[in-house]
Amino acid sequence: MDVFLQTLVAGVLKGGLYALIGLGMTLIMGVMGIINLAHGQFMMVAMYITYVLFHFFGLDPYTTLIISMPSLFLLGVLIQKYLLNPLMKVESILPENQVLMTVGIAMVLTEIARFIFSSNYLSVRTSYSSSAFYLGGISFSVALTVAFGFACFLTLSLFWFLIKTDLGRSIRAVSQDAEAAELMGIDSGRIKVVTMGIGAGLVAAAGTLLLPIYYLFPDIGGPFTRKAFIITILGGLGSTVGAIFGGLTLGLAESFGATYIGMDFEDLVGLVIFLLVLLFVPGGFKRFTKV
Amino acid sequence: MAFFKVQGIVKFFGGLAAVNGVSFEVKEGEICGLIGPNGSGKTTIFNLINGYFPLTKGEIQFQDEKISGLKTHQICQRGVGRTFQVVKPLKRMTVLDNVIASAFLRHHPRSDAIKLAEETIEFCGLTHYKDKIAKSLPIASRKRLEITRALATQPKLILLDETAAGLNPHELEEAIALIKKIRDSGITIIIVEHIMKVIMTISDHIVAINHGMVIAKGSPTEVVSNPEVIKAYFGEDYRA
Amino acid sequence: MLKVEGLNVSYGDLQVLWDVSFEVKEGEIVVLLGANGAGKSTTLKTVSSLVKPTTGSVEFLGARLDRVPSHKVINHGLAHVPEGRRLFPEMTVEENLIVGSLTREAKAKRKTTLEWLYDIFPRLKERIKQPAGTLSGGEQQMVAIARGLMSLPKLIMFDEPSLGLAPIMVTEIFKVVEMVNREGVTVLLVEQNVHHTLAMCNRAYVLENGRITLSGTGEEFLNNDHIKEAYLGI
Amino acid sequence: MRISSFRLLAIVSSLLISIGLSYAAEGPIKVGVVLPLTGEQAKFGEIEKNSLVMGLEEINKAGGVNGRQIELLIEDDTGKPDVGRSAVEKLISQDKVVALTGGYSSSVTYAVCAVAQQHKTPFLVSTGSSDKITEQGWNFVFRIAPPVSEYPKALNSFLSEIVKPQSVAILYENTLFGQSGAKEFAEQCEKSGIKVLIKEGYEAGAVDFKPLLIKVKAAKPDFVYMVSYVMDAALLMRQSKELNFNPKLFVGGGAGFTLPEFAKNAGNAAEYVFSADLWSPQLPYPGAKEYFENYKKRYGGPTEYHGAEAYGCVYVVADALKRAKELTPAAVRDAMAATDLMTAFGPVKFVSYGKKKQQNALPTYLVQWQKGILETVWPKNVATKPYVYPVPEWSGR
Amino acid sequence: MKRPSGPFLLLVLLLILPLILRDAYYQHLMILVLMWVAIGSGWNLISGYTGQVLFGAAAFFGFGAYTAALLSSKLGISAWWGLPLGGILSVAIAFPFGWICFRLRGPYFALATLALNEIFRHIATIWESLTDGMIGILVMQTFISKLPYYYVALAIAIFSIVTVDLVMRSRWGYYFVSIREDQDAAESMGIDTLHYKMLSLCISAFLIGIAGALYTNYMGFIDPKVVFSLHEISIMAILVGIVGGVGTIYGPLVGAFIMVAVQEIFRTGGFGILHFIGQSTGWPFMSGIIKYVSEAHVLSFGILVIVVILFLPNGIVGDWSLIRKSLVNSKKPAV
Repeated sequence: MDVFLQTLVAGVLKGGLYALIGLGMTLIMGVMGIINLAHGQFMMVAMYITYVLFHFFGLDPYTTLIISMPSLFLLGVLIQKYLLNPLMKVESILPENQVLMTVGIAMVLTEIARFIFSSNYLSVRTSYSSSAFYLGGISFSVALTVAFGFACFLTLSLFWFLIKTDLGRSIRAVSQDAEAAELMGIDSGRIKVVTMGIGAGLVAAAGTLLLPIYYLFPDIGGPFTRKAFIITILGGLGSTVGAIFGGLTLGLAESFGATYIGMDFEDLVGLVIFLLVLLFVPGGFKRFTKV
Repeated sequence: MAFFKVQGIVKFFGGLAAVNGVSFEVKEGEICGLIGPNGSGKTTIFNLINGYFPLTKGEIQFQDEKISGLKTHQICQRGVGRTFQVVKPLKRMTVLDNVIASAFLRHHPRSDAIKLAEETIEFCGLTHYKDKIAKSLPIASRKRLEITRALATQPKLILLDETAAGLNPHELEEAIALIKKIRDSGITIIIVEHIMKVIMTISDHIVAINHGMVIAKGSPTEVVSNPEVIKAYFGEDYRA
Repeated sequence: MLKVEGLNVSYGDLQVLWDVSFEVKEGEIVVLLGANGAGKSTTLKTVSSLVKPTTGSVEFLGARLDRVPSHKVINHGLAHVPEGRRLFPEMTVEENLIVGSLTREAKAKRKTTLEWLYDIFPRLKERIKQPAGTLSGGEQQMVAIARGLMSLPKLIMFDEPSLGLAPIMVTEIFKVVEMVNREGVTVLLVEQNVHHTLAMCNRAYVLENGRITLSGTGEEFLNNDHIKEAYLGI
Repeated sequence: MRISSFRLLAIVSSLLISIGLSYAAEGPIKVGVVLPLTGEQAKFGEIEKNSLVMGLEEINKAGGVNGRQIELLIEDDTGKPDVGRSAVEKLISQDKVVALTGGYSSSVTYAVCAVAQQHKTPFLVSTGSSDKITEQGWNFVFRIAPPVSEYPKALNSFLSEIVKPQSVAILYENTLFGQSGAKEFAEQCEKSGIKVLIKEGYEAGAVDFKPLLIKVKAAKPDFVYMVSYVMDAALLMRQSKELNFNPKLFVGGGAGFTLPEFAKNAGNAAEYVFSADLWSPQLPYPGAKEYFENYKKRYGGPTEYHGAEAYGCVYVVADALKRAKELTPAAVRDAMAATDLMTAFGPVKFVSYGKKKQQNALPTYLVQWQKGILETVWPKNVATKPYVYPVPEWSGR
Repeated sequence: MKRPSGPFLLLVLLLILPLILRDAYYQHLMILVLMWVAIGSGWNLISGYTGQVLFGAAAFFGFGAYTAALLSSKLGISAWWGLPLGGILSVAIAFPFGWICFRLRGPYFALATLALNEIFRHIATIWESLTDGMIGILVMQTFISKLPYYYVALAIAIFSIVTVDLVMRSRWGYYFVSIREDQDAAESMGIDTLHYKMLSLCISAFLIGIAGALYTNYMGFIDPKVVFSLHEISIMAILVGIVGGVGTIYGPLVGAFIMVAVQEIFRTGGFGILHFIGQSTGWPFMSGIIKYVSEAHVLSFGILVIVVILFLPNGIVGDWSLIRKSLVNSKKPAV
């Protein structure tokens, strides 16, 4: 029973973080229709920002959120404005050239990070990095629990933003019908730029929150990009509530896979679930959430 | 035995019936016009005949064989060709290559396919554009290319979807002439058209649709004077 | 109020509008009639700057709309209720309406406008929290109209509001259009449904193959055979 | 249109070729080095490169080889076998090196060794730890480091003499190092009667090891053997502590568990963790300590056994060049085969045993983290501190 | 009709090239280029011509490579049999692959192939009893000289180009392009799109699988991370395709040449030019520049992708007329 509960807890905590990663990707998918294969690399950039602030200015990783998120917002904005929006006008044989563009962006970001920081593993060690508390014999990593809490908070903030503010409503309007949104006075080009910024900002938060318990090197983006698109498709493209389901599903699937099948199969379980959902539940879990 | 027969076909999208119990027959060698106001379900009927959408209910027969349930390409192989309302040229291929790709359906050695393609292009009067890239053609020629490509599959029945929309009067005359020429070559035609002038002049037989249901059938003059049809077009209490 | 002059519009190499000119005066209901594919929707899209004309001008209350990006047109007091309603299906009725009032002035009066519209459309009030995609066609059309009105426009354009609706709903929608006009909003209406529209409009234009072929008052039109010819080819 | 594009191609290619050929300078004795200087493994390539350069400068300063200076031509293999092969082909055929050294990742090293063998150029492998590399019967390939299967040699004697465990759980990363290390260790355990309760791999870079660790904890093994790289190692230990998982021993199979970053990242969870090790600056080899100190002074960071391997290599190469009858690859090979040299990395002598050929047989060590310092604890004759065993529970550390 | 002489001249050049260029290093690079021509041609057929963007070329490459390696390690048969067999077994794996992925269109297809690529890599890593996992498989090289490998690689590259060329001139070719241009139109022209997409994938898999088997034979060592690599194989295949020219016969050739050349130029600091300048002038900062340049090869790939997608969306061969126009008439914008 302990094994089961501990696995469950591990899965849920990790799932919360995954949801945060998936949310940004989902938002981008919904509004732009782009699968952003540089998403994990955005996260990597945010982690480096946190690292630098911690290492050179002694800032606590959690306080660096107020810098890493806006920085990544800006990065997302610039990329959308100068690389992806112009692509709309380029005619190419392969309509997937936007996806290919994000692959190129991912490579460039990774290599720039390597240029500056080399391939060395870097980490941010804080007092809470390796402490844990216990509830009925089940251990909760402090940092992971805090990350989970932040993830919940950011998710709720995002919902509040999307539902209660005009900008949020505009984003949803563009994702549902861009031309009609134009008629309502919404500048869809600007909304795309803003959305890319928000998506990057969200994954930046995930990176910053993960750093105290994890570590950092330039190639860390790739695996998280893969996780992000798995989450996005699990959740049903463009559905924010779905992304949370997707994140939790992936977190739990990985944990239970690792415990009951074998840690070798951790990634495999995620990928297989991804394919099954892609094939047999075309709308992802969105189908079951109705939102 | 009917050449082509649609029996009580129904199509639901979500909870809405786009086509609700449509039945009609087409005799070999005639031109059948399908009319109805915007959104009445004409193109959906084409998509159902063509196998693009699966039927919710009903049956479609062609030459005494059930073709509903078959895949689009199988229906085409049985001898039903179609054009699209929004033209779908193979944009980066030349006109000739577009038609060759179709001609391969029944003519295997490449030389045979090219021969058929060239003949069909000639038949449709596109020879002038033969080596042009499809996306560079003006709209009238693109519409004509749709027909050419459908003809190159050597169909027995051809579905023409708004072939005349967007053409100027001169082009319209040419389009009408072409449609007649196709009929004269022995191919049966079902045509959806908004430009009444076209449909009135060429149809042997008209089926009028509104809200996914047949509201009138018969000769052009019969259908146009049918009060239901007038109501559908002009509103509840229009005094004809 | 709205003055459209010499519009020529092409999609790529396909010209759809040829020298289209017309005018809407304050307080009027003006109808653009025409068969499918005649260029009615394109005309409206050009007016709201979604489509840019090759030549010609759109002047609204002294401003050249054809030079304004489409999302800024609404700031000039012109709303466009598009063909096929184009609601945001996953947003609730209320959210759809709110998205209609993003301009500064409309935003300030959002609350009162909402109340006003719920008075006009009591049916919508019952469904505030329902996602717009789950409403019936007639209700959706009402949401679309209400959403257009949320920006407190001086002129509102309707693109085939009766499309795909049951006859009873069609009558109701046209009542709404008339009511909107009585509330002081100028209306430009695109329709196939000749009878209803001609009965209520001040003036009408007929579009045929991208050209304006006829213009006059509603009464004149009701008794003109040309309409019938354009529609039924007889 | 087609023709002109090919003409352009031809021009570009001939240009590149002429440039390549024109670059061939006369000078000192050339030795080629293949290391990953970019890509994921660049960190180790960098340490090895620095150590090589340091050793080289010492040798050259002391007069070089018979009065001639040595030049190292260092090529980047980017961690990819095909690129490593490009590098070594270039070194041999263009730069005409007389000997080669380096070789970090096993896959690259293998590909590179095959080329060296074909061109009859001696290759002294510094790291490339796959057992198979010296099992091919290649007479131009030498390896200074022990193969991965021999890393836990000292651990085995420690286990049989002191701990006498009944059962083990083996965790390993899914890399060549992890998989082959775990496989060999499992076989050794079966042989000596230790029951392998769990043997499970994981994809390097996992975020959360708890599912794996609770399973291991539930199986109650006497000790846990882990073949992991540094960051995974730190996470494994931290999460073991969080789970309050208390086997008799935690043992690392070398690699990650001996690095300073491990202690830094695992914090107090690193305390009393054992690890197999190939080298440490406290070992009684001449120059070991100096090498460690000098490296730290010069490059500002600590070095570890990979660096020592490379540092040893440059001395072995210089020694072979010195003794070679003439400066041809074949003569250098013969000289290298007769090597009997004490280096800072340890004694170097290439012997053949089992399937292996020209393999340096080195003793290995057991180290333990004590108060944040890595102490050599086994074999007793080289121990810097006595081992701490039994290890106190987490609550007592 | 007169045959174009360009390909013929190129063929002659390639045939005599290793005889002129005796240097093993350049021969090695040429072998890599030729291998990439085969992979690029395979990718191009399914992606460039049939329009189904394959993000998982490494699945077939790895399959071919492992076929050859396992023949040798498990059955003791020469790994050269892996060339035909690797191709054939890659086709066998293409069936379930296609069955899964062709239910999806556009970017979803691409992602599914990427996921399958990863799944294959994981399986090859975990299934240690068969593949030896990351320990990898060794295959003794048959020849010391590069020449046999060169000519085998050349034969494979020519086979790939000729296959793609012949296919594209046949009925299949017309059907593939029709599917790319408009799947619905293709269906209504009587083309069984699923069947022909599968056919295209099978031919692609065959070519890529052969290239994988060649890799095993030539490199002598494979492990899952090398041959199923998302970055080194799958993404690289896409780069070769889009840089050279999507949907062109000779695009993969140009793309392969450029990608290998760019990698080597950066890795070696311009084939030693920078080094030479540094040595002859004695400028201390040259060594820093060399270090940065040699680290920049992946960065240069990334920048190349961005530039090509933005400015030459149809690749160098596809947009050759555009490039030429802008070269000849550089003052005017080339459109």
